[in-house]
Amino acid sequence: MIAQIAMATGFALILIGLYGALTNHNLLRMIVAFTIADTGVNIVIVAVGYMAGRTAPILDAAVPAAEAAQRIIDPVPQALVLTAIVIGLGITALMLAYAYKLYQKKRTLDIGKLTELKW
Amino acid sequence: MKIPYALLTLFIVVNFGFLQNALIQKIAARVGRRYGIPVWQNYIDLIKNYGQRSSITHGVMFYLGPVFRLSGGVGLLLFVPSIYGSEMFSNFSFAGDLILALYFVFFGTLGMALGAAESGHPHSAIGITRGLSQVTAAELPFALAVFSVALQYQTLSVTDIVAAQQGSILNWTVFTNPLAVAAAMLGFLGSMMRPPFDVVLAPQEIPIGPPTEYHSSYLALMQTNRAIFPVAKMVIYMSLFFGGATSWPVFFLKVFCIYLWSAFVGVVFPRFRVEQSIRWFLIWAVPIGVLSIVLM
Amino acid sequence: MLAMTLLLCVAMIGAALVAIRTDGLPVSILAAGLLSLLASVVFLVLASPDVAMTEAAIGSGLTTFLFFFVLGRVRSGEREGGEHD
Amino acid sequence: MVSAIFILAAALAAAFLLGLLKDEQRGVAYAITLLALAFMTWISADWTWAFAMDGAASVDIFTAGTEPPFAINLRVGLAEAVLTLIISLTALLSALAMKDALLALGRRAMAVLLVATLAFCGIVLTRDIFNLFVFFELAAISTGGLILLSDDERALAAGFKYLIVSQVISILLLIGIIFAYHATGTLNIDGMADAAQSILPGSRQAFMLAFFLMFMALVAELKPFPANGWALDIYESAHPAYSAIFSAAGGAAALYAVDKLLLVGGTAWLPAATGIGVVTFVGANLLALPQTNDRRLLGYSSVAQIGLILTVLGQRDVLGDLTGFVALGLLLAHSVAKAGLYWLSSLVAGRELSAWAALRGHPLMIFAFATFLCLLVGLPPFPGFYAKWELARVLAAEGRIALLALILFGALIEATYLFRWFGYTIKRDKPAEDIACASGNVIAICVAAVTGWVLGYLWGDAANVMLGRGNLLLALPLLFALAFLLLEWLPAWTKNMLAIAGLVGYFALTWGDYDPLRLIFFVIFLIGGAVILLASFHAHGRRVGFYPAAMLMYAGMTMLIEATDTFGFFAAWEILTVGSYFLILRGKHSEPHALSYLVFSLGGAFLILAGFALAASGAPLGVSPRLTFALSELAQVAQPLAPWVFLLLAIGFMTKTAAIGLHIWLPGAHAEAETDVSPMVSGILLKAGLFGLFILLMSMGKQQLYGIELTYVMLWIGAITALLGNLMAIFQEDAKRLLAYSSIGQMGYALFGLALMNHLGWLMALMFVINHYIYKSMLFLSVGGVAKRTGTRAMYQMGGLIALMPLSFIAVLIGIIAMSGVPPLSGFGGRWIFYNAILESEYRLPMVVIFLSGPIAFLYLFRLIHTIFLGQLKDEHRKLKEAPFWIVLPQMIYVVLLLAFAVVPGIALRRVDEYMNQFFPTGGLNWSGLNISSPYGYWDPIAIMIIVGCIFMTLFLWLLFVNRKAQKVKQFNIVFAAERPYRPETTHFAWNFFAPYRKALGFLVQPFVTQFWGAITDTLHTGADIARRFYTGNGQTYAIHLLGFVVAVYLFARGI
Amino acid sequence: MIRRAVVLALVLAMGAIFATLLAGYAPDGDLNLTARYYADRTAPDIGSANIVTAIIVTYRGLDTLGEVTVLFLSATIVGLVLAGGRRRETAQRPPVPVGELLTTGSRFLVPLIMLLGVYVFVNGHLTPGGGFQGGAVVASGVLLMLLADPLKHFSHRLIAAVESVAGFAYVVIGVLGLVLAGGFLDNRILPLGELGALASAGAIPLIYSLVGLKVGAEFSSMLASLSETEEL
Repeated sequence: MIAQIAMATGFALILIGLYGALTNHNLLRMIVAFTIADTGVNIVIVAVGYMAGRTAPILDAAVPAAEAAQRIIDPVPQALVLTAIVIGLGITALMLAYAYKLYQKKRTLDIGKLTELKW
Repeated sequence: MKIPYALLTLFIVVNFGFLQNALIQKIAARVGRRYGIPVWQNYIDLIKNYGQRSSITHGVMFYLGPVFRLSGGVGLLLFVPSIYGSEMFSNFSFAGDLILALYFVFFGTLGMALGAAESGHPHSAIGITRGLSQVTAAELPFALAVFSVALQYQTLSVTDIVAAQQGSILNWTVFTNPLAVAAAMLGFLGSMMRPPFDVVLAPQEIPIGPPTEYHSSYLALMQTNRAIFPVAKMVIYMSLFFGGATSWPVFFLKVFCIYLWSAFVGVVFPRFRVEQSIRWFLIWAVPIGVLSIVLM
Repeated sequence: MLAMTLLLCVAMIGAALVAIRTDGLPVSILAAGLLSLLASVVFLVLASPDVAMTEAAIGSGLTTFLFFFVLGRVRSGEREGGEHD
Repeated sequence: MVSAIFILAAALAAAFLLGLLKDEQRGVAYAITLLALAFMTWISADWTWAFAMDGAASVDIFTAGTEPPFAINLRVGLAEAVLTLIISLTALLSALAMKDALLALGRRAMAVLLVATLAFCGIVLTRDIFNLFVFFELAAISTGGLILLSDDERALAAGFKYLIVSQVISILLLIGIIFAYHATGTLNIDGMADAAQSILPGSRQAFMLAFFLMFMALVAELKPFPANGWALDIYESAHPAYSAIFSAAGGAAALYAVDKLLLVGGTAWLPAATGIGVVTFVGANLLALPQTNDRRLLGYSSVAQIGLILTVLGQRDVLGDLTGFVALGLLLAHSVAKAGLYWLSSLVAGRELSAWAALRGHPLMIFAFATFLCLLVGLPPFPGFYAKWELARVLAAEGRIALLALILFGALIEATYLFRWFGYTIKRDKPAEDIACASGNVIAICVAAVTGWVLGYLWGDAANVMLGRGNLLLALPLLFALAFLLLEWLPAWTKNMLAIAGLVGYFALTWGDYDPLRLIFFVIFLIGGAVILLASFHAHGRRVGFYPAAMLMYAGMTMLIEATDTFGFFAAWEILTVGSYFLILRGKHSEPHALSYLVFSLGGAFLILAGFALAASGAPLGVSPRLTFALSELAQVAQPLAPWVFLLLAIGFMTKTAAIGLHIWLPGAHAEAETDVSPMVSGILLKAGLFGLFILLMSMGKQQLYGIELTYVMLWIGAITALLGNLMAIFQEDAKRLLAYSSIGQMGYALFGLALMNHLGWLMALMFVINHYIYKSMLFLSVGGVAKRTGTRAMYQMGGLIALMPLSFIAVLIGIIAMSGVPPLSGFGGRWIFYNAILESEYRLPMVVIFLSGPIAFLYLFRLIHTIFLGQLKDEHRKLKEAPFWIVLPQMIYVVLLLAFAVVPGIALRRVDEYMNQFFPTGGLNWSGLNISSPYGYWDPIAIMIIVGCIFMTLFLWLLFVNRKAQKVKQFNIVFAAERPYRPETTHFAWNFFAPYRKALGFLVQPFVTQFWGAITDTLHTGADIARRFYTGNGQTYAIHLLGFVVAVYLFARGI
Repeated sequence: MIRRAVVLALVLAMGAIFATLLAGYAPDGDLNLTARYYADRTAPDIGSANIVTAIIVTYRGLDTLGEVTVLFLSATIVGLVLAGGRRRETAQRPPVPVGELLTTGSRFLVPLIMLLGVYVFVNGHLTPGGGFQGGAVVASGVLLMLLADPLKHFSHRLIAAVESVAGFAYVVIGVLGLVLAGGFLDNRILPLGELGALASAGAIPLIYSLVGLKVGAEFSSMLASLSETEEL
């Protein structure tokens, strides 16, 4: 049941993020909205891997290697999320740098004003 | 042995042509309540032109104009058998059939046009334009009629067509295929340079059109052609539509009657402008021709 | 356990809505940072500690800082481009 | 061989190494970058060689020492090797091309370039879906980085738009991946594909949705039509060398990723892929029409090509193992051409299409430009041609005609705007600044051009091995034509000698093995061509570009005759179209006309392609659609398809013979071409269309479509074309246009003769082929000679040239006598056969139209000779000399030919007459000695010639004798309204010569057809102009477009 | 106004798709094929206690390599993008005086943070966390130093060197894996050691610490280049 709730919130976050990104004209607000959407995606991914009544995939005293298969949840989504978060950060940093450079060149942060390239 | 007989035919037709032209002009004058020219007038003109000494030329093509014209007329006459049945007067018809005659008409016209254009006289150029436009429009009904006749008799050789028309008057094409003959006779008016369609020469407007610059011996050649060419054309009409001629008197009579048809129409109607004549042919003559083919 | 996740999820959605709708840009960035923090707690609930640590360190820590840094550099721009559409 | 993982490892190691260098050591950094790229290229080339030559099976490379489903594995097969080769080679050459930009930005940019290449190679090699996501993100970020190389201010905004869109894509992809993982339990693509089959129905719907999201993300990477504004902005603003990488490498990698993904989705998703691909292909091509910026145009073209390849991938279920051959062919052609064009654009300073005229100073660049355009449009000997043929054949076999029609329509539009661009380059005035010949760029362009031709050879070879098609590049005539490219440095006359020797030699070699009909066409194409080439001796200097084009046209025509199967025929057809296009384009004002010629010809060619494809598919159901389809087998096409095949092929061939409605290209193309090109194109090229019609009618005979007799329709078209062609010719003021319209009229006659479908009808058509070649070439040459001397082609400005140019006059005189059908000459023979033919046939009404057009032909001929040679001589023409010797010589040859053919028509017609018997046994001619007789009449050419000659000579001699003392006077010496005329202009009656005809029949020649085609092109242009406003330039809008696209496809997918 | 309505409609449509996904989702009763393999095989094959780290470093090593390249790329491009800005030391108003509390606090906290960071990425294979988290913590330490002393000039040379060496070493280990052990990025080039011990799981600790160093260096270079840009 927890997984469903988490996944629902994840989807909600994605939708809110997308809505925010596609309506705000300020570049920074768009980037914030995208980070929210990324967080939402991460939550969904982890929620998919969750199985009720099981513990984290760390083999230590509490979870000996032998009975790991019955006790731990699916480790693969976690590996994917970890990479996704880092990549999300990479892209956000790049977008921020772009936003900064655009502001430096064009003195505006409004996406509507960056339309020389069209048709 | 074919050539002497051909020359004989030529001699007969030339003389007949001169007399016939003068007679037709006398008739036209009498209709206009004028006395008209004496019948031997053409011979006098011929002698006068050949007699003239002073002669100038505008270049080679100027020479070739009248030569093309006359050889066109003579060729047309000789390529079609004058008298049906007689070996003597079948001239050179072995060389080609009806289509040769049909297209040989253009030989003369082309030559005349080239020669007149070389003369550099604007009137002759205007005359050529009118002449070509009108003749091509007049050609169409005649071509349709010929095609209809060819379909009717399933042959293109003139002697066979005339042979098919022998016997009583009723099997002349004029009765067996009246529409074709009607179209052909309407087309005939266009090619005879008589009043309704004589805008080409337009005697008052541009002095006699294309042959304006021609004089002395050139004009003489053209006048002999003016005698031969109409007769040669009428020989074709006669052979195709009116049962051909088995002897010279019948030949003279039928040719004269056909010529009268164009003369009668000529004296009555005023002159058409060129586009009027083109439209007239395309509106009246061509539909009849088409009907003659379709109903065949 | 269930109650806590529900609470966290509602908080997260609230934080997200604040981040989108609010006028001030700093507030918006802070709300995003808070959202990240809540997310890392949810990750703990979903039994994935690795992800929780990453989310906490990178998601709320560095991203928020990057935003503030650029915002600082672009302070005047924020006022002029602030209106929604 | 070195394991393919080193491609990735080497790039990464080099990128990190660059970090160690100091900022000043930029030269060293650049060297390392080139070294790393070269190493990657070498590895992939090594693998490609191994696969291509020894045909080894594909090799899997495991990472982390464990089996694939549990670790990431890379696979290297022939496709992957070739793609990585293209990617790394493009990157290497682009690195060369943007040397200064890289050095300016320092080692960081070089590291980013290395990582970009690594990312694209990774996308191609990896077999793991999440790894694919990582490499896509890597590509996205490196694209963001490399965009900064551009010196264009707007690049930043384009970069930001791209990042927004890639964020949305990554969201979709991640969700898709995780749910696909949840449904199938593995992240490996092959593993996922197997698991997908055995999914229990419960979670099948979820897996379908997950796959949908993944598929949408990857398709979004392929820049699908409505949602690709961001890509176009990048193409326009980024550094051209980077655009080359982005288009060639990026496109190739993304396409292969989608191909891998389609394996997972199974055949359910192929229609979706096809739909998106076709919409992109046609939409992008349409929107490219109004483009003026060269890089943005290339962007549209690149998006369109990728759409086309996606369509081909979507047809995988039908193409089977041919998918690789077709998709790879199109992809490689696209990559090489697009990269080459972008490198070319880095040379040119101005950004408008006409600014490329600066290339004109460099023949090598023009050759490269032409090669790239032919590669893109898929003209023969390039891979695109083989791919297009196989695609059409298979699509027709599967009955997907609408799809084939859309693809051909898109390809036609693409050919239009690309060759319009080529026309601007050749014809528009050169901009001030010349092109910046940086060595890096030039090397890259040359390598690309050479690769293009090598690819052409390879695909030809593959087609030969796999499908038994002849490798076009090994065809002797084509090789001979291409050899002239190497001989461009020779002076014109040596090349001309070579060309004539080639033509005559080839004829002597192979004339034996043809039936009489083809032999006549062969004589006209080769010997006729050689005679016209004599006129080319008059040109001085080197005449760069003339001989390759001319020889290409002749090569196309010879191959047309030699072709036995439909593939060879169609290849020859396109070769001669291309050759003649380049030939016509050489005329001074011929650019718009050459373009309209090419568009009509290619339109016709595509119809023929569709027709042949249909014919091959129409083979009896039991037999699988055969690979090669002999021309003679056209007769056995099954009934329901036969009329359609006939219709398509007939319209295709009629575009080449300029039947009414498809004729508007002819006057401009023939009139504006050069002096010696007009006769070639008019006298010979039109016959190619007739030859096609002969083949068609010989094999398929009479066909019925919905109860209408198709040949009867052709009869009417022929008649109307003859009438209107001649009518339009009368009213022309320009001599060459008059002759061009007259060609339309004559072709109408020939078409009419063919459509009569009886023995004499075909004989008449053949007679026309021979006659028309002789007098049309003669007339065009003489008019060209006169135009060269007087400097004008307007007839009313000439006049009285008979005295100054007697030989030209004689040629024109004989020409018009022959053409008008006046007895002594050969024209009459044609008319006589025509008369007998129509007597035999059972149709009546079309005869009327043909009868009217006969005499009209006589009118415009007379106008030609009267206004040019007769009448008053203008003052400025007083001191003109005769036309150049080399132009007059062929005319005299033709005069002799005409006279000979008039006297003895038997030499050509007799054997053809017997050959015709096998098609129409009844109604032939019988040749008894000198006399030729048909069932209706008889004709004795020699007798006529002698009689007319005798009468003529007697009268002429007699007149000469009488006027032997005649005095030669000038034209002005005439009595004119009793005064002496002063100005020749006033008395030369030439302007609006047939005014009465215009008043009477003017309504028939209103330019309805031109308005019709004009309306079509205008609607396309304005439509495209309005549609492209869709790309507002706002990054947010582009993201909304993408979301809208995903939702739209979802709604569509829900339908299936 | 229409734009917001259109966006809302599209977002709701996407919502519908996600809703069907959500409805169709049923958590697995038992581990699926890949997860079961990892659960059973990680201990004996890789010897790493933290299965997620095993997956990240060896099983899906190429992903991590890609990821590290992503960070390297972002740092490089941010440096490239901001390289245009004028250097800070030119005519720059004297920075705001830093509070007393911040300087002493940072002097005390920075070493601790650094230690925590190092601990995290060294024990990546035992406890949750790893190279990325450790790197981030180290970066936050560097960030604190930056805040405390804005004028402190970090030598870009050093950061770039650390970053490159770490990256290059990572690639070398990968290639060694190919040469010595089963495949590219295989961790069995070093002895697996005993589960749970510090020096266990072959090359994973080495790789992860290299990753940690690299990530730390990249983030700090990013922050440094950001801080050196002048205020607009």
